[in-house]
Amino acid sequence: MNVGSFPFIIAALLVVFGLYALLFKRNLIKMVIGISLVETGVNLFLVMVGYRSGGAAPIYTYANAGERMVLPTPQALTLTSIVIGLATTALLLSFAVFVHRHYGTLDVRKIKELRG
Amino acid sequence: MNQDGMSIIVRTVTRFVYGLVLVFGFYVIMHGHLTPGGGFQGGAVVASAFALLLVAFGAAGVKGRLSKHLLQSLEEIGALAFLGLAFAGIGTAFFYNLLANSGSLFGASVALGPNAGFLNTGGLVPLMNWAVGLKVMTGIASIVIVMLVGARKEETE
Amino acid sequence: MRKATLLVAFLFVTAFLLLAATSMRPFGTPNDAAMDDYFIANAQTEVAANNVVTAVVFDYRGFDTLGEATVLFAAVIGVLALFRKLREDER
Amino acid sequence: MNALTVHAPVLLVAVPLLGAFATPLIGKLGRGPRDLFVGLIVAVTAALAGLLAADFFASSGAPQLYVLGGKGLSLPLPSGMTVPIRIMFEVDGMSAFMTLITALVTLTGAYFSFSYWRERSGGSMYYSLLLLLTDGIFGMELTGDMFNFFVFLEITSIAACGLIGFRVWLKKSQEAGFKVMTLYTLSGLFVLLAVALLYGQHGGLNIAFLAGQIGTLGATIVDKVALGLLLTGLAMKAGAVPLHMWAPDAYGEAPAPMSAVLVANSQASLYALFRVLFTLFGVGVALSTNGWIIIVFAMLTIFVGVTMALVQSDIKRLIAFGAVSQIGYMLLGVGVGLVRRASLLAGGAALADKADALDYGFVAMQGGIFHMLNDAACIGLLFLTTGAVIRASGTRDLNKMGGLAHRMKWTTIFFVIGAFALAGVPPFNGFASKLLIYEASFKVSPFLSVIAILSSIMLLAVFVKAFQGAFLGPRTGLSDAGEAPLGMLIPMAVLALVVIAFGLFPGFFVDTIVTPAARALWFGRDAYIGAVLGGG
Repeated sequence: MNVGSFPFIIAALLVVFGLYALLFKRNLIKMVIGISLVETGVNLFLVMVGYRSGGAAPIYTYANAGERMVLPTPQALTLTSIVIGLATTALLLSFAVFVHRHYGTLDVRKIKELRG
Repeated sequence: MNQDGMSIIVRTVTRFVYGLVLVFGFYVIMHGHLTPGGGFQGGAVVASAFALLLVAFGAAGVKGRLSKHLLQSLEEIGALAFLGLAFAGIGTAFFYNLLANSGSLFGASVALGPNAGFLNTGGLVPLMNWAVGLKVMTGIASIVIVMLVGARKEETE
Repeated sequence: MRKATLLVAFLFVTAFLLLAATSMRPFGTPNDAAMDDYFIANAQTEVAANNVVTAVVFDYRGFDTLGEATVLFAAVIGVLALFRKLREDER
Repeated sequence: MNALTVHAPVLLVAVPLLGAFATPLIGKLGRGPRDLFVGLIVAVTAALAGLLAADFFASSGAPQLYVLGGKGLSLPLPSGMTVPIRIMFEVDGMSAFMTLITALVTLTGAYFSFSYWRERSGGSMYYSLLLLLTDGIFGMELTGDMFNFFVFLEITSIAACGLIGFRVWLKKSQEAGFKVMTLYTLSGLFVLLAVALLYGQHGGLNIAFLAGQIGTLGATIVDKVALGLLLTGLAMKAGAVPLHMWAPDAYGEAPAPMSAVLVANSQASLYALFRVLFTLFGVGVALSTNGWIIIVFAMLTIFVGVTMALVQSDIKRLIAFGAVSQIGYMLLGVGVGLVRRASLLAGGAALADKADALDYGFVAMQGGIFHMLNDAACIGLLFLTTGAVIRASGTRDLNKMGGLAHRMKWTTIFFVIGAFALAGVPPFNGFASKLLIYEASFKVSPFLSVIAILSSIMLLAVFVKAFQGAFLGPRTGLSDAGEAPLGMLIPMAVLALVVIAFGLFPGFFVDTIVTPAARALWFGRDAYIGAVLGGG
């Protein structure tokens, strides 16, 4: 089935929604969610780049003989970038906990000792 | 929600599911070179079992069972093991897979094309899966424990 | 003022990304798969692993995986460092 | 070539990694063994960097390959293939030069920390993060693979933010940690998206392979979007205005020795930016547009950095803005080089090896690249002295300090050396590199060099003000502490010696290490691609 570049547009939109949350939301946790959305969009894009129409997962255990397989590299890259995303989110949330401890709020408008 | 975890229903289910999740996680790590999965995925599954335990029984409930220091040491050992396996092939090149097709441990060759899959293949790959699995399960578990305990302290203060 | 600047930047990036997405090749038809076909053809003989993705992750691109493990290690150390026990004079 | 020099590129990454993984375990034995271990690891790493650079600069200058996990270290392609399949390290003049900078800054930063962090908690984690940050910077500088580069970029991001927020009892450090982590992650994701686009377009991840593809096929729209994303992401990570909002917070709130290492991290991103502009997209796109974009970034960075430094009363933040402005000078030098190179290429002139070596574009490149080394030395020196000053006086506010010159003679001398060097006063190293940049940028437009010179003079005024506030005047009650301990003075002295040596013998250093680095960018694209794909 030919779907043109429609799937890529979906991934790009996911990135755009994440960026929107990151830029225009005032709550630190919502900003972290925005970053996660951007990450998900990029990962989705990576996986899509590696798809070959009609391909199966590139694993030979009990595979059908002569089967077409999708590209393995983007899957490996996505695996790496998911783990990196996990690490980033963990650190960001820890910082949010400490910002809340010091400032008593998660509102970015009230957290601005570092201006200028 | 009280400080020591969740209701009796959740605890009972957790006791039942906990072992199954652990077994599944170790299966995913062990068969990483044959079926979908591997060290990272399996490690994350095992860590989710720890997280389940933490949520159900609370930080106080698992204090004796999961030691933060032990987890941390195990994580460092896993990371060092992975680095050591990468160093193993430095006679040829860093990360050279010197056990593949060697005939010894994990050194069996595989038949070309689709096959049933044998554990004794893959050279260094299964060993690396175990090292990474150990690293990931302990790493994520210690992040979860530390953040849960730290955030709890905040609520009570 | 700040919000307007952000909005302009946001719209600019959005247009940019959609431009890239629409001018990509059609979905499901890789341009040049020589590298990946090599992995699919040779993972079983070179790495002796049935799972090609694992062969890529731990052998062909093993160094990325070491880096990824390092990222996770750094995050664990970072989180532990933030929640560490402080000395009396540091509170 | 013995085994050590062959394996030096990968050992440069693997040894700090070993140190980082083992430090928390060894830290359980106590502070003494841990400091000894970390000191040993850092020293070995610096020695390896020196060995790699010495070996490289003594040789013919052809890029050196290290194929990770391959059967032959310099066999990048499997038989019958035109795509490299394994990750590889590719060392050329610029990479070797950058490893020297990183080694210098890490060595002094780590040894300074042994005194600086003695009385604080969490030392094992501090040194572990420091080694991870070093490791990531080395990886960024040596790798020849786009995705591998992204992984190392993320290692530096996370380790750097762990260090910025390390002093959890400081309110501002947590705010800075969150802000910096957000922007670092965003820049990392831009780079990752660019990598995905390039992979989707060309089916490869190796820098040399992608450069060859873009060179022969011409850049498509997708490639240009990828270039835009890479420019934005890397400029953000390097701290170029208008994407600099994290930089003063990061440099200002990190522990003092770590601020110096963070500057080296920004420079590694600059290196990647240059690699993208000269090697990856060296042909096939509008080169002079790229050059002018870089020059606009540069002028904004210089101007905003210096004007913001003028109004600061916090000594660390003042120097942080000074550090931001210096990034602009490096960008200016290389941007001018890029514009000139584009016009030479557009005129059909081949970049002949010898004849163009004295072209003003090449001189600008030499200036920009030499300034990276000089900036690392004198900004590092300034951050270390600031660390000692803040430790002694117990405040960061210039209005509350005073009279430190009476008690801290050596620290005062080192501060003066660092400040004069950064502002480009003649006998010191900053002047040597800035002079090259002024001369060359004058030929593009007098306006550029006038702004650059005026900003340098303003920077001098800023430092005079800071010096007067902190060191001169009557002794205040705050400054009852004595001279900094010897463990801090020796790293400062080493950096001060480097500053003076580069200032006194600039010609020697430009000839031996800067020129090969500049040549690697200016002429080296074909050699870089040829080393991987054959031919050349």
